[in-house]
Amino acid sequence: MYETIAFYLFSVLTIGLFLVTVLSKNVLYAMTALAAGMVLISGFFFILGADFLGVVQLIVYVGAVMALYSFAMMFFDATRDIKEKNTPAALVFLLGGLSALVLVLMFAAPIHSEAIQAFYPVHEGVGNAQDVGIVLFTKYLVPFEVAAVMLLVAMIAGIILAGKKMDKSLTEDLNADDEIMKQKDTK
Amino acid sequence: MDNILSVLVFLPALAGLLGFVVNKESARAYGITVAAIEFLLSLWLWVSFDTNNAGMQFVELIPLIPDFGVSYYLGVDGISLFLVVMTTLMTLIGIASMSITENVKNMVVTLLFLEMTMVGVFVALDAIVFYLFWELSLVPMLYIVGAWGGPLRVYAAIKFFLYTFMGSLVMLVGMLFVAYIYHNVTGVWSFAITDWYALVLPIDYQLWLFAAFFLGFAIKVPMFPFHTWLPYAHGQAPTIGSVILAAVLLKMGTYGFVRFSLPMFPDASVMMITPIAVLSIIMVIYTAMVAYAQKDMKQVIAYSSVSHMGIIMIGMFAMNAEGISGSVFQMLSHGIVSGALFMLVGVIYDRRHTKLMSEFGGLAAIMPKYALIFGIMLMASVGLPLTIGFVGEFLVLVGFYEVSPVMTILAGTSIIVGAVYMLSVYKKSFFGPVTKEENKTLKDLTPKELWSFIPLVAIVVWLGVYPKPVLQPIDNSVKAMLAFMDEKAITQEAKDIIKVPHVSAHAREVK
Amino acid sequence: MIGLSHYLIVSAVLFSIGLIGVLRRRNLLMLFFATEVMLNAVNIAFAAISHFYGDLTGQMFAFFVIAIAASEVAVGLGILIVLYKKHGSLDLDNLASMRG
Amino acid sequence: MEKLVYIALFAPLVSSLFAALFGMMPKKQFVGVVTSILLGISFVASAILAHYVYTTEEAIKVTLMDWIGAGDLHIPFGFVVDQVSVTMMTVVTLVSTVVHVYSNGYMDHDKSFNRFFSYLSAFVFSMMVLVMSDNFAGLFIGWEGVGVCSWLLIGFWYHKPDVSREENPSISPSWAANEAFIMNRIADLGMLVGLFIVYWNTGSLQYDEVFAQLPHLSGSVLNAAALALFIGAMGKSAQFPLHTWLTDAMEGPTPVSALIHAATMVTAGVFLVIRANPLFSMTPEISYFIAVLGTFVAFFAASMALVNRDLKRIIAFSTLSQLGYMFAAAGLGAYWIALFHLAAHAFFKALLFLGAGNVMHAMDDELDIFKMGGLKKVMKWTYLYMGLASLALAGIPPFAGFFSKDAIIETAFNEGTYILWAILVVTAGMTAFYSFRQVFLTFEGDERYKKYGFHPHEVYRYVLIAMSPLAILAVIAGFFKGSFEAFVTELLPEYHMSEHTHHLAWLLGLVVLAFAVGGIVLAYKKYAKGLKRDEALEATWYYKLLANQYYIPNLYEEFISKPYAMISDIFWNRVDMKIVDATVDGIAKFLYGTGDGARRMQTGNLSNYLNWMAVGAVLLLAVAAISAAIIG
Repeated sequence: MYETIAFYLFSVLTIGLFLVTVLSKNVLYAMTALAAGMVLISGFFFILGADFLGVVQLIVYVGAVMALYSFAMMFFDATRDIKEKNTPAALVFLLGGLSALVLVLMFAAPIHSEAIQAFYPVHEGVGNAQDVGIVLFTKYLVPFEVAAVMLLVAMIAGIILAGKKMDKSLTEDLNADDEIMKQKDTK
Repeated sequence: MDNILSVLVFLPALAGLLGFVVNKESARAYGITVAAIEFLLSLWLWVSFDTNNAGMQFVELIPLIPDFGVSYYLGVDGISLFLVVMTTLMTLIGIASMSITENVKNMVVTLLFLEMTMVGVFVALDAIVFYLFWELSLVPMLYIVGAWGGPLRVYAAIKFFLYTFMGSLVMLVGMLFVAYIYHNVTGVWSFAITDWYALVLPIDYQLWLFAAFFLGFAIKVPMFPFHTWLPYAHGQAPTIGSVILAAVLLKMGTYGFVRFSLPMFPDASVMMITPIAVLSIIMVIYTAMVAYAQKDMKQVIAYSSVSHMGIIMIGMFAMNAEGISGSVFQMLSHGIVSGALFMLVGVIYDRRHTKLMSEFGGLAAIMPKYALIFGIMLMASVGLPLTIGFVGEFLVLVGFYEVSPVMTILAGTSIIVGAVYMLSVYKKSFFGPVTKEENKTLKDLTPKELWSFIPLVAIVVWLGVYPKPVLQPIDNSVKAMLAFMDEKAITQEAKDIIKVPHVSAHAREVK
Repeated sequence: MIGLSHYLIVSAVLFSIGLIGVLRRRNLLMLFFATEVMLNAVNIAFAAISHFYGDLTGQMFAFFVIAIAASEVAVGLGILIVLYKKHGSLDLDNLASMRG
Repeated sequence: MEKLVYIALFAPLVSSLFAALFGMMPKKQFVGVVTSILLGISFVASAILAHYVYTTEEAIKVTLMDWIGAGDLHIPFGFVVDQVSVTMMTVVTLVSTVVHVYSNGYMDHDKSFNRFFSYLSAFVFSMMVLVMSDNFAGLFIGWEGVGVCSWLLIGFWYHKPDVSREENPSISPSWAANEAFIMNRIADLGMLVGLFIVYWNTGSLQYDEVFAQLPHLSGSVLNAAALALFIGAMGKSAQFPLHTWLTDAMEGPTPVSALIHAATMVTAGVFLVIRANPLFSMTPEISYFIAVLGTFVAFFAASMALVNRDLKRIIAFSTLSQLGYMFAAAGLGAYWIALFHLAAHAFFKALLFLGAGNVMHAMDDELDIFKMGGLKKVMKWTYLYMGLASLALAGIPPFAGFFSKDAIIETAFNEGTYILWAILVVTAGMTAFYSFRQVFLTFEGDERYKKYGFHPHEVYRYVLIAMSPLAILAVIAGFFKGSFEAFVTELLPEYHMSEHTHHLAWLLGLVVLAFAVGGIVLAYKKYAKGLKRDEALEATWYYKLLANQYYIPNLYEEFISKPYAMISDIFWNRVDMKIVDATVDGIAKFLYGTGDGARRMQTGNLSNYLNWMAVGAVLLLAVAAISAAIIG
């Protein structure tokens, strides 16, 4: 019963928040709504018994990713409304609606194959974190390591890309410093 | 020398790689040397070939991708042996008679690489290896036409490449499907052609697969109406390119029919006799007439190639030993004769830089040796008895007569229409008074040219008078193939049409 | 009772919202947000399937999706900054150097 | 004896190769001498073999080696020397030897002297293969071989340019050569088909095996085989409608005409019918057709000869006509008579041609008999030879032609085919007329040649001596009719006149003789005193029809050659370039055009790409959903 209520609540909230994210003109609003949506999604995970996943969702998305976005936004002028020439709404909503329709139809259809076997079944009486850990460090060890390497590479890439010419201001006239230096030299 | 076939395949390629470090002046000599060694090796192959054994010999089998049954699998039988020998011979003669002066080194390297792919196609017994060599052979030819060709060379080269490539892609799909069926039936993957032979397929599968393979092979042959790339390729290619193209590359298509289509799809082949025979007859008559309308000497020879390939095709579908042996023999004969004819056209092109027949006339008086050799090759081309051209053509027609007398008569008109265009070429170019001033001072064949032709003339006469050393091994393998096809055929119609020859006393002794 | 389909439908709806964002927005940052929405939608589906079939594979996939999303953000934001330095805007309409 | 067989066969080949060694050099007299000697050796060997076969009455069979072996087909190079082939061998080598010696004189001033002998000997070799082979395939080797040699020799003076048909009916030597080759090829296809029928129904191409199988075959198969083989024979023996090449072949040097286009090659068709007599005697319909066609050609060719002005062409027409006689005999079942006429004809026709060669030589290659006349003063021996040959041709006793031709006409009567008989009798009269018209116009009457500035002279003495064996045989060959019959009917079916015919034989002979003498007398009256041209006659339609060979060459040109060239051109320019190739290019252009159109999607705007991607994804999703719905 609680699960049902929680599900509907989370559903309505996430859909609303994400709609705000997608439709809002203000970056700050969008980002805030996104972060809130992410938190609520971790709620789904908790309902589904994927405790560890929910925690990871909170830490990584709400903690790390959102922090990254907010730092990045400092580079840009985030307070202003975004002026953009949006794609015609009719096309957008047609495509989005269609995909939603098709997907919903597909997912709502009864599932025929009863014989789906669990490769890595959930163990009764064992915590989700433990379960996940066992599978992750046995069967998925190699992908896990690869993912680790990927994250490392991504980190380095992010630093290098963002760090280029960090010493120069993004907003001021780039030549201004040179002017100042020249003036200093002449003195 | 257990792995002589590997040596034969890879020697030219390795030598070709080494050829890059040879300096420009000696590139030609280097090429001739390598080609000569290769030719001697192929002769050695022939000598050590057991002519009484109809099966595969010199087999080499190394698994490459065991999980998918792909292996490095080579072997020759009577059918492929002589195609290999002809390939090495024509390459040797082609390089020796080459008149190209620019980028000789690149040309030699390209030719050696091409030789590898051609030999590879004829000795491969694994479909994937076969397909690799088959496609690889396009690259050097593309380069030869595109780099040394005439003014329209890029168009011609691309047309040649895309057209044949498209066909072979369909063939690849067919191959993969055969492998898939094989896996379904036996539970193991295999791309070995000899394994595939054992597969008995239902009729509808056979028909579809036959069609897939047909497209790949027919474009290569080239069968009407897929032939239009050929005149362009020949028209633009340098002499050496035309020689190899006509002598060897076209044979890959017909060889494919013998190696794949007939033994793998006997019922489909029998069902397709009439359509293919009709196409072949159109090829024979129509292209012969087109050849007659040409003004350019080389185009006549190019179209005549198509016409003669029609004879080869029709013999293949005679479904008896006479026809198929004749057809395989005709492949050799056409290789030698058309190669020689293209070389002959090249000779006059080198001197006058034109191939238009209206520019010539009366050459017989000025260049008697040239006229003599051209005449011999012409007679071989129109199938005069005691030349190489007759044996194959005669056997093909004999063979097909059993299938359909009417169509044989139609196909037999090739001896008439062939004579018409060939004699008209000869009359326009060699007979009559010398009308053009610049023709009066033309030089007859140089010793270099003469010595490239003499072996060909010798072969033309030798195999015309005494074809047995070549024909007998071919015949043995063909008989074995027919016996096997007959056993495998599932429809009664096919069993009736495929004619297993009586085992001759000689063959019985061997068994 | 909430079944698998419910979750999948929510996931589908969220995914479509993300898609609408991707289609509609021209600002690169907003595009990133929209992709995040789509990724999260998929994660819900994974987790739900994992739950209802009692198999952990779905959760594993969700982990890797999160890992990829994280790296994407790291690299993507780096690129955004470089772009902004170069063009002074993040509007897609200004980026047409790939015009064929 | 085997050695002799090989000597007879290969001496001409050696001779040809020897001459070929010097083929590109200036004239070497010894080439002519050596080839003549080698041919002589071949003749001697043939003669010894003939004697051997005559005395022992057994055939010699030798097998040289295997030729083609594939499937169940095995063809060896096998040769048989029996009564028929030895007759042919002797005739061929004898005439060849004479022609070789003759050519030494005739080709004296030709710069391609050596080449000529090479071709000529190669021809003899091919002819020997043709007659000696013991199987149909070997016959076909020779058959095509003589065709090629004939092509080479007709086109021997290949440097002459093409001229219009009005100027020279043969257009040019090279044109005539090609015509001959192609026409023969048409017939050869029939021949090949004949071989195929024989092979698939009897399983062999060896004469003896095939003939042994014949009684087991059905009538339709036999008819088809006989017809197909006869089509082959029609080409080589220039029977209607494949006859036009023979007169055009007169473009070749005259010794060639004598050897190939009179004595030997053109009789190959008759030889084939004789050789395959077991087959033809089992197919009465085809045989009757052969006889009718032969009779028709005999008359048809003779009619064209009546008005022709060209020395060699007249003889060529008479050859055609005589070939018709031979076919008539063979078709009526009198194979040995056909063979006898073949041999006799070879002698006197070769002699006639060689005589014509002498005249040409004397008249600087002028062939128009209207420009000759009165040559008997300067060319006594030639006149004698040609006169003898013409008497033999006209069938005047006791010359060879009388015995052979009379027997044929008698056969026609004996078989009850009175229409054929009547035509043949009339033709005999025409033959006598045109032969002597030619002789009288050439040798008798006023010396018209002086007006044209010719200085005729007799040929070398040795040439005349070389011709003498032919002259002697033309006179006496007929006397051997009895022993010849006994000799060849060892192998060939005997043919006897019925009692009734036997009684009437003298009367029939008289009728023929009357016609022949009548023809000669008419010719003498009209032409012996000199040429009086009858303008009114020459303007009539039938005269023109005959002079233009019934316009058949023109018909062939208009309805075969020209349409062929035109269709070829259409096939190339319209069909191949505009349809077949254009389709291929069209596909390529379509793909290129699609690519060009699709390029507009590449706006460079990422947002647009995303839209397209979404469209694609939605489409794929829809497809997946629909297919799942259908399958699931």
